[in-house]
Amino acid sequence: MVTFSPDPDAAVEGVQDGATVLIGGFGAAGQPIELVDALRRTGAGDLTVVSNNAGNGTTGIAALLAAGRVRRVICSFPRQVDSFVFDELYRAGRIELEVVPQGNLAERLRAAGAGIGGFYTPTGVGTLLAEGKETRTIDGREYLLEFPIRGDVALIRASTSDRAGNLIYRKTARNFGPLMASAAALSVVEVSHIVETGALDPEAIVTPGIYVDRVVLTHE
Amino acid sequence: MVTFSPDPDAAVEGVQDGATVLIGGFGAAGQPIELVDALRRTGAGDLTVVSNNAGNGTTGIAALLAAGRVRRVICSFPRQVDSFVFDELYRAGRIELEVVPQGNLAERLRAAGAGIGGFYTPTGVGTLLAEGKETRTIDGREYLLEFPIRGDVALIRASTSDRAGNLIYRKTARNFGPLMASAAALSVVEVSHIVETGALDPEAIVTPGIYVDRVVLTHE
Amino acid sequence: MSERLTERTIEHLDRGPLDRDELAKLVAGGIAPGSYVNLGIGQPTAVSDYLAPGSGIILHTENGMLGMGPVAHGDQIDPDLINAGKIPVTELPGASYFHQADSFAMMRGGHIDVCVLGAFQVSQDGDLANWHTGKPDAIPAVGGAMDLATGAKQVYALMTLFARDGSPKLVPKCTYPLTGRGCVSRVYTDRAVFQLDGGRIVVSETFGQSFDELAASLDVDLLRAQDQ
Amino acid sequence: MSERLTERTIEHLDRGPLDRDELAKLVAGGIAPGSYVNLGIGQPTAVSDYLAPGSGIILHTENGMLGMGPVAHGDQIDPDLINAGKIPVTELPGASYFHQADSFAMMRGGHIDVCVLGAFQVSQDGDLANWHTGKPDAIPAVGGAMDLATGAKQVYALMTLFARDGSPKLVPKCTYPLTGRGCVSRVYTDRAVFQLDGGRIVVSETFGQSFDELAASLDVDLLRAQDQ
Repeated sequence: MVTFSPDPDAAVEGVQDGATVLIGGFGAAGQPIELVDALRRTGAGDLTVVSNNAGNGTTGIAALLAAGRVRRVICSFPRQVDSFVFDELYRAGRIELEVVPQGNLAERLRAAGAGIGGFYTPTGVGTLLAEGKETRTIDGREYLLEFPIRGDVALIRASTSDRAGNLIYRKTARNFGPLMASAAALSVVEVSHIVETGALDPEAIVTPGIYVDRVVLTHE
Repeated sequence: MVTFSPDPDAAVEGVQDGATVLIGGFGAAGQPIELVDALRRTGAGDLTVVSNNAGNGTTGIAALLAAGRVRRVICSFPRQVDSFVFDELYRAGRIELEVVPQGNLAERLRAAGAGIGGFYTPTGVGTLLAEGKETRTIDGREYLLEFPIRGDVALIRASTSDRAGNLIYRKTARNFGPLMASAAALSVVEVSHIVETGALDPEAIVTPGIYVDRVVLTHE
Repeated sequence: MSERLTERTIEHLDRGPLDRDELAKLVAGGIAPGSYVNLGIGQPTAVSDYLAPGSGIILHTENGMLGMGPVAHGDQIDPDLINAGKIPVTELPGASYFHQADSFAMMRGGHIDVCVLGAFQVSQDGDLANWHTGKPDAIPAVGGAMDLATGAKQVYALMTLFARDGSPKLVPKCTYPLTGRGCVSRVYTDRAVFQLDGGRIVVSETFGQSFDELAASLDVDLLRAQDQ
Repeated sequence: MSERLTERTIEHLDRGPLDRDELAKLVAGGIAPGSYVNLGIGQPTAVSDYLAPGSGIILHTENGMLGMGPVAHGDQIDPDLINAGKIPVTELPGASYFHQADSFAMMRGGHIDVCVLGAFQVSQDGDLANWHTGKPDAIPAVGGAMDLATGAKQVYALMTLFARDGSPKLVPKCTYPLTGRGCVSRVYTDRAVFQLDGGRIVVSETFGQSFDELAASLDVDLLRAQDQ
C-alpha cells in the first residue's frame, strides 16, 4: 500500500549499505534529483547504482559517486561531456562498471518486474559486451542470454500521482520509471503533483499503484 | 504506413492459405467480429488461429472453424459453455490444439513483437503443459523455455484510430490487441471511431501507428 | 509462508460446516487491508462481496484491470468491461487498464499479494490441481490458472474438503493434473482452515467437528497450531 | 537487402566531395516516404533538416518517442522532451510516448524501417564499429547503439570515407570493436555511396572522382552497379 512521505529524506529511509538502487532518468529528463540527494544524506554506502548514465556535473548521481557511496555502476552510457566525477573514479580503479546496451538494460529491468528468469536478445552478439555470455541460435539467428536486474530500491520521478499511487509521466521523462518501479522491492517516487484517487484517466495510467510504495511531492 | 480500408473485406485482402492469424479479444471484449467474418469470406484455409478462446456460439471464430478453414488453434481456454463448434471438431480429431497458459501466450506474443528469441517462464513448471519443453534452474527456481509466436496477420479491435494509425482501446477490451499488433507482419484493426492525427493524447496512445497497417471503421 | 492464522487451533463444535457464504466471508476476513488480490473464477469471486469497505483491498482481474468493482447490473453493463469469468463488472476510482502482457507481468512478477483459487485437489506440499479433470475426453483449457498459481505471493485454495463421492480433496499427492507445484499456502474449506508450511499441515480452525475427527477423515498428517 | 539505388554507377566528376549538408540531404532523399526512421546521435541528426514536408516520414527517438519534431528553441524548450542526444526537441501531431522497454521492443522487433548511424568503420560484410575506439583508457559507453544496429530493418552508415589520418573507414574487416555484425546495408560517405550485399560492395555514386580512382583508394573490392 502506498504511503506519502513528508519529505525526500523520509522517503528514502531504510536503504541499507550494499543495496542495489535503480535510479530513473535519461539525461536530466526523469531524474529523481531530490531523492538521489536524500539517498546521499542517508550515508548508505557500498551501493550498486543502476541507471542509464553515471552522473553529470557535481549533483545528483555524480554527488553520490563523489561522496564515495557507490561500489558499482550498471549503465548504458557513463561517458558524457560532464561525467568527470565518474571518469576520475573509474580511471583510478575506484568504481566498478558494467556497461549494458540500453535496450538490454530496459529489458532486464522489465524481466525482473515480470518474473521472467532470463531472455534471449540479439543485441550485443559478436561484440565485446557478449564476452562471457551464453549464446544460442534460435531459428537461424544468434542470441545472447541475459538475466533480470532486480533492485532493492527504485528512485524514480513521475509527473503526477493519485492517492492510490497510480502514476503518469511527462513526455520523454517516462523513460525508465515504469520499469524500475516494477523491478524493485521498494519503489520511491518523487512527483510534482498529487491528485485525488479517480482524477487520473484509468486508460492513461502508466504505472499502476501496485508498483509504488512511497510518494513524495517535490518542486518541479 | 497505415491505410484505411473501405470495408472489412478489403481490410483482410491477401491472407494466404496456411497463414497464422492472431485474433484479439477475451470473450466478447475486443473481438474483431467483422474482420473475422471477412476472413471467412476470403476462403483462405489451412489457417493457424492464435486467440485466447476458440470461438463461442456460431459466429466469429466459431463460424470460421465450422467452415473448415482452421487446421490448428493455439489458445489458453478453448472450452466454454458455448464452444460446441470447437468441441465437436476437436473430439472428431479434425482440429489441432495447443493449449498455452494465458500469461505465457501473452508473453510469447510480446516476445515476437519485441525481437526476443525466447524467454524463461515459471508458469507451467511441473505440469502437463511442460511436457517436451526445455527447463532451466535460475537462482534456484525452475523455469520453462518458451518461444515467440509470430503472426502473418493480426486481426484486432480498438476503440479509436487517428489518421496515423495510433490506437486507443476501451477498458478490458484492450487485452491482446497491442501485443498482436506488434507480433504480426500485417496488422489489421477494426475501430469504432477515426479521428484526425493530433486528436489523441500522445501520453495515452496504447498502440503507436508503427504497429498498424490497415484500419477499417465498423459499427460499434 | 504466510503469518500464522491462530495461536491455537480453534475447534468450532457448536455448529455445522460452513456454507458458501460463510466460507467466502471467512476468506475475505483473512486478507490484510490494502492487499492487491486476484479472485479466481467460480466460488472465489464471491469473496469480493465480503471485503470490508475501507479495507483498501484492490482487486486485479487478469484480463487487464486493477481496481475492479462489483458485478455490473442494468445500465452499468458495458461489454468492454468484464472480469476473467467474462461477467460484466464495474470500475472503482483509481482503476487502471493494461494489456495482457502487462497484466501477467504483474502476476508472474510477484506483485499480487493474494490469489484465491478454487481447487479440485491440494496436496500437503501445496501442489494445486484445478484446471483439468484428467479424463481422456476432457478438452484441456487452462486460461490464467497456472499463471495465477505460480505468480501470486500467497495462493489460498478455496474448496469443499470432500468431493461429491466423499473422497478428501486435501491429499498426500494430487491425482489430478497439476496447475502449479508447491504454490498453495492456505486452504479454506467448509470443514476447516489449513496452513501449509513446507510439507506440514497446520489446522487453524475446524467447523462442526473436532481436530481429531477431522484428522481421522483425511489421509494426511495434521498438526495443531499450538504443537508447532 | 534494400532495393538498388541506381541502375548504373553514377560518377560525379564535375564536383568535389559532398559537404556535411549535401551528404545529409542525400541520405534524406534515399528514405522512402512513410518510413519510420531513427537518426543516430551526431551527424545523422542533420538528416532530419532535409526530410521533405509531406513525406510522412516519422522519427523515432529511442529514449521513448515516435513523431519527434525539430530541435526546440526558446520557449519551446521543455526539459522533459529531449532526443537521444539529450537535445531539447519538439513534438509533431500524432506523436506518442512510451517507456524504454517498449521503445527498444520497437527497435529490436524490426519495426523501424531505417536507422542512420555514424560510424568509425564499416566492413565489407556490413559489420559496424561506432561505439568504442578500443583505446585501453577509453571509458566504454554504448547507449542504444547496439540495439539500433541490430534492430532496424535497414541500417545506413553515414561517415566520411577517410579518417583524419587518411585511412579508409570502409574496410575488409573492422579493427575497432564491433557494434553489430553484418547489419549495415548502405554506406553514405562524402566520396561515394555504397550498397552492401552479402560481402559484395556495389558503388551507386561517386563524388569528385571516378569509380577507378575510388577503387584505387580502398582496400576492398568494389563493383559497378551495372556489373551486378
